[in-house]
Amino acid sequence: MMRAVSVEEAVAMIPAGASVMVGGFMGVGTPERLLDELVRQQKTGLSLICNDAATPGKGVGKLFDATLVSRLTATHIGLNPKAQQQMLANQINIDLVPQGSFVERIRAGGCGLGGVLTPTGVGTLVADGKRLIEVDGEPFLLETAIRAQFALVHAFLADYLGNLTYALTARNFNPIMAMAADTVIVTAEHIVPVGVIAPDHVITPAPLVDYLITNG
Amino acid sequence: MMRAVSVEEAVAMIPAGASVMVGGFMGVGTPERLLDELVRQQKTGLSLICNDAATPGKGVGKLFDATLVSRLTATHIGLNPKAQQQMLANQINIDLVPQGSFVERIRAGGCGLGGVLTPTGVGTLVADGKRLIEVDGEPFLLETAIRAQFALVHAFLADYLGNLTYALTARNFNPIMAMAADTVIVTAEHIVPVGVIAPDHVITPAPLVDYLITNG
Amino acid sequence: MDPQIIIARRVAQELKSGNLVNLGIGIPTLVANYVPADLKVFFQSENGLIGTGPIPEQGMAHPLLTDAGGRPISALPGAATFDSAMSFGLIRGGHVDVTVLGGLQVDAHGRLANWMIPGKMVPGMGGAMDLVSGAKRVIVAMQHAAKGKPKIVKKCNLPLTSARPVHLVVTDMAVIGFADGKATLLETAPGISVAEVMAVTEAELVVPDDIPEMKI
Amino acid sequence: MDPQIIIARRVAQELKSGNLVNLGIGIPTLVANYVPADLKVFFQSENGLIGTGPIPEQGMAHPLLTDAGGRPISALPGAATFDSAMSFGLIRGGHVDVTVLGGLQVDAHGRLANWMIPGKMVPGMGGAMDLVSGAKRVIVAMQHAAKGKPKIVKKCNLPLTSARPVHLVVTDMAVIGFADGKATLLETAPGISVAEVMAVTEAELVVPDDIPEMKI
Repeated sequence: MMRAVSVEEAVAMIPAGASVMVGGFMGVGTPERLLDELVRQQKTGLSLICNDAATPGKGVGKLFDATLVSRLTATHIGLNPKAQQQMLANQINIDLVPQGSFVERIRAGGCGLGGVLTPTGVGTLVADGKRLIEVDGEPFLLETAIRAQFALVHAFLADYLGNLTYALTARNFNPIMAMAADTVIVTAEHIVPVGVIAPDHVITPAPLVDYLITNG
Repeated sequence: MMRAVSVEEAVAMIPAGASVMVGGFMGVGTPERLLDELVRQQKTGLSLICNDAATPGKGVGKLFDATLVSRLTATHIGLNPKAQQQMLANQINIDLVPQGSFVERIRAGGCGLGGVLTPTGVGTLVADGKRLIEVDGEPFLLETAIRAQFALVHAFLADYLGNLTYALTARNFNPIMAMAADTVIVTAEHIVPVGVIAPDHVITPAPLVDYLITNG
Repeated sequence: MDPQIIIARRVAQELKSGNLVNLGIGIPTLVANYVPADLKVFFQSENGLIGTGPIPEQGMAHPLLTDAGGRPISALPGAATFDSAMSFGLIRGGHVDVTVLGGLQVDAHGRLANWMIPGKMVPGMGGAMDLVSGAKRVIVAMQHAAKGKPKIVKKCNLPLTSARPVHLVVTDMAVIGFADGKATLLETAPGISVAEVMAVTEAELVVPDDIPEMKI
Repeated sequence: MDPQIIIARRVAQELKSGNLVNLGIGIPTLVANYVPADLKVFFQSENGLIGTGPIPEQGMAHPLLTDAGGRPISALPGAATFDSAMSFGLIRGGHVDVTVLGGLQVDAHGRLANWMIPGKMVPGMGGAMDLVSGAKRVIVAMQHAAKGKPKIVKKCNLPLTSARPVHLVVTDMAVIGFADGKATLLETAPGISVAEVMAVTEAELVVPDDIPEMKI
């Protein structure tokens, strides 16, 4: 059952060194309040799973500004020089994954699949250390499931039960990550009464949400 | 680019013996007009991919009434005695698949994946002839992708471009099948102007749709 | 008391507030009738709905809102609809807290057979294999014996639904758990003795000293 | 004419009505500016949108509607938004008709390297590997040479983006295809001779008798 909590309480539950998935694409659709609070509470040594490193001062970029990340699974970090510096200085252990494989691995983790077979990456550096599996003579890479202890999700509307909808390109990885973590913590642009979101417009059903951050 | 066509024209494109995915769950969310026309045009020897056999006189049940099906991939046929009789009389070659694997195989076919690893069916009859693949010591079955020549899809709203939304439990397999066939043919409860469906409410984006059946 | 009602009442006690619950067809469906009004339980219908409500009043049903058997249902405020890939992502991914399923046989280790009687009943497994493989907790609700013939057996001679054992079997005579991989008698139905249970149980039963009576 | 505009104009001619098109960052982005107004092309932004429109007027941008670089965009009537799993399902599943990407190197067989310069530029592959592996048609839009150094090479010394060859390379000097697995000169830019192209092309080029000039 979803609980409504303050941002301080929610982040206090995340231990240093935790694995944390964060929704968003270049900082769009990212739960900024949770990131600000992670910085305030100085949660160090995080294993971050996020599409990108955003930019300094924005989205998960704040975690790199505060050097809280020790492992990163992402698809690109090209627009955050701080993340690049920390990677080149070996302060961050980084695993770069093609974006389609990244989201399928998280989806697999959330949907109880062991992994998926993808053509992406066959014959490239990405195939190193991965199993190659043929189906009908075609080669595929086995990309295995990813899960995290926490998923930090940003929604557009959340109702009192925890049903979520997302807006425009801020949806991105949020609903997929909301299925793939032991504990799902959500911020929303608007909190609305039950029934305001039509059943056909709910993207993340309420039972997936553990904590909703209250306003103010 | 989507084309608007009559139901007669659309079904005339489907040859006898074609592989055809049909949306719907116990006949709910099924493109009835396309099924009626398949019967009228007597398209025999179909390879049908559908969750179930519905009931006689309803949904894909009509195809069994008219003995048009020679192969069936489904998850259960328990409520259609005619389909059961045709199976027991070896008139239909049937492949029963767990429902979660059924939809993932179709999704894989539509999303360019070779297959998925699922725990479902390990240690059961369903595992016969399938590859068992371990990930971190856990056994999974490799369920490979399925595609079809045609997907027959039923939507709630379709706009003039081909964007689709679905209603309530009539969504089921429709949006997944709309990605997994060479040719996608759609019936809709309502055809509406472009812009009536909000971008966040589109479930099947227009470029996936090949033909929309016109009213009347 | 009707044997089916004994079972349904007892199973209902296993549900906790906030649980996402999937009920199979038959006796399991009755469980919903005995959930206390103050317990907030989410019921999933695997054809694509969380928040199933009671059968609608005469004239209020909608043909696109049905249960997995194709019968009209209603949706409670805060309901959510989704496609079949999401529905089975929830099931296989461990997001369903409790599933209640009917059974043909359960073996001494808790393995269930409930989808096929070779040569006689081959309806298909539908969603059962995914539910047993993926739900956090699997409860079998069935008559203890069929015409005097034990259904809790040493070894299933019917094809298994999953290699994964179920957690609890609730019958009209007893509650049986499988905590250490062994069938263990936990409770007896009102007026039923341990000896009576043993007489119609083929599997070896661990019988602790103190066997409470079901409180229903 | 500016070399980038030559490239963008020529690539735009490859798009057909109804195409779903994904444009990479850099020169590819310019292609949208040269699509004839009467051509109905769907542009996808891989962060979750089909139907991207022009940069919004001052004061009309919404922070939750951006392109894959995080910059504000608009959405055309009939646009659709979706999550990242769907976005890459569209890409890997062959639903994107044309992708246009920048390149660092292309080899004699059409294999592209565009995501990494070891020890120097390691931003990550983002969506590039999925696009090259999955789009129906892959077009590379790049300068023919970098400071006089050929980019169309015998063998890439940079890590490959995909083992799958691209279909067409459009540069400021030439159009090169790979129909039979061999780099073939198809067109030259206005005022550029075949000899001039050959001089800055390292890969062996098949040169047919008649090489038309680009019509731009």
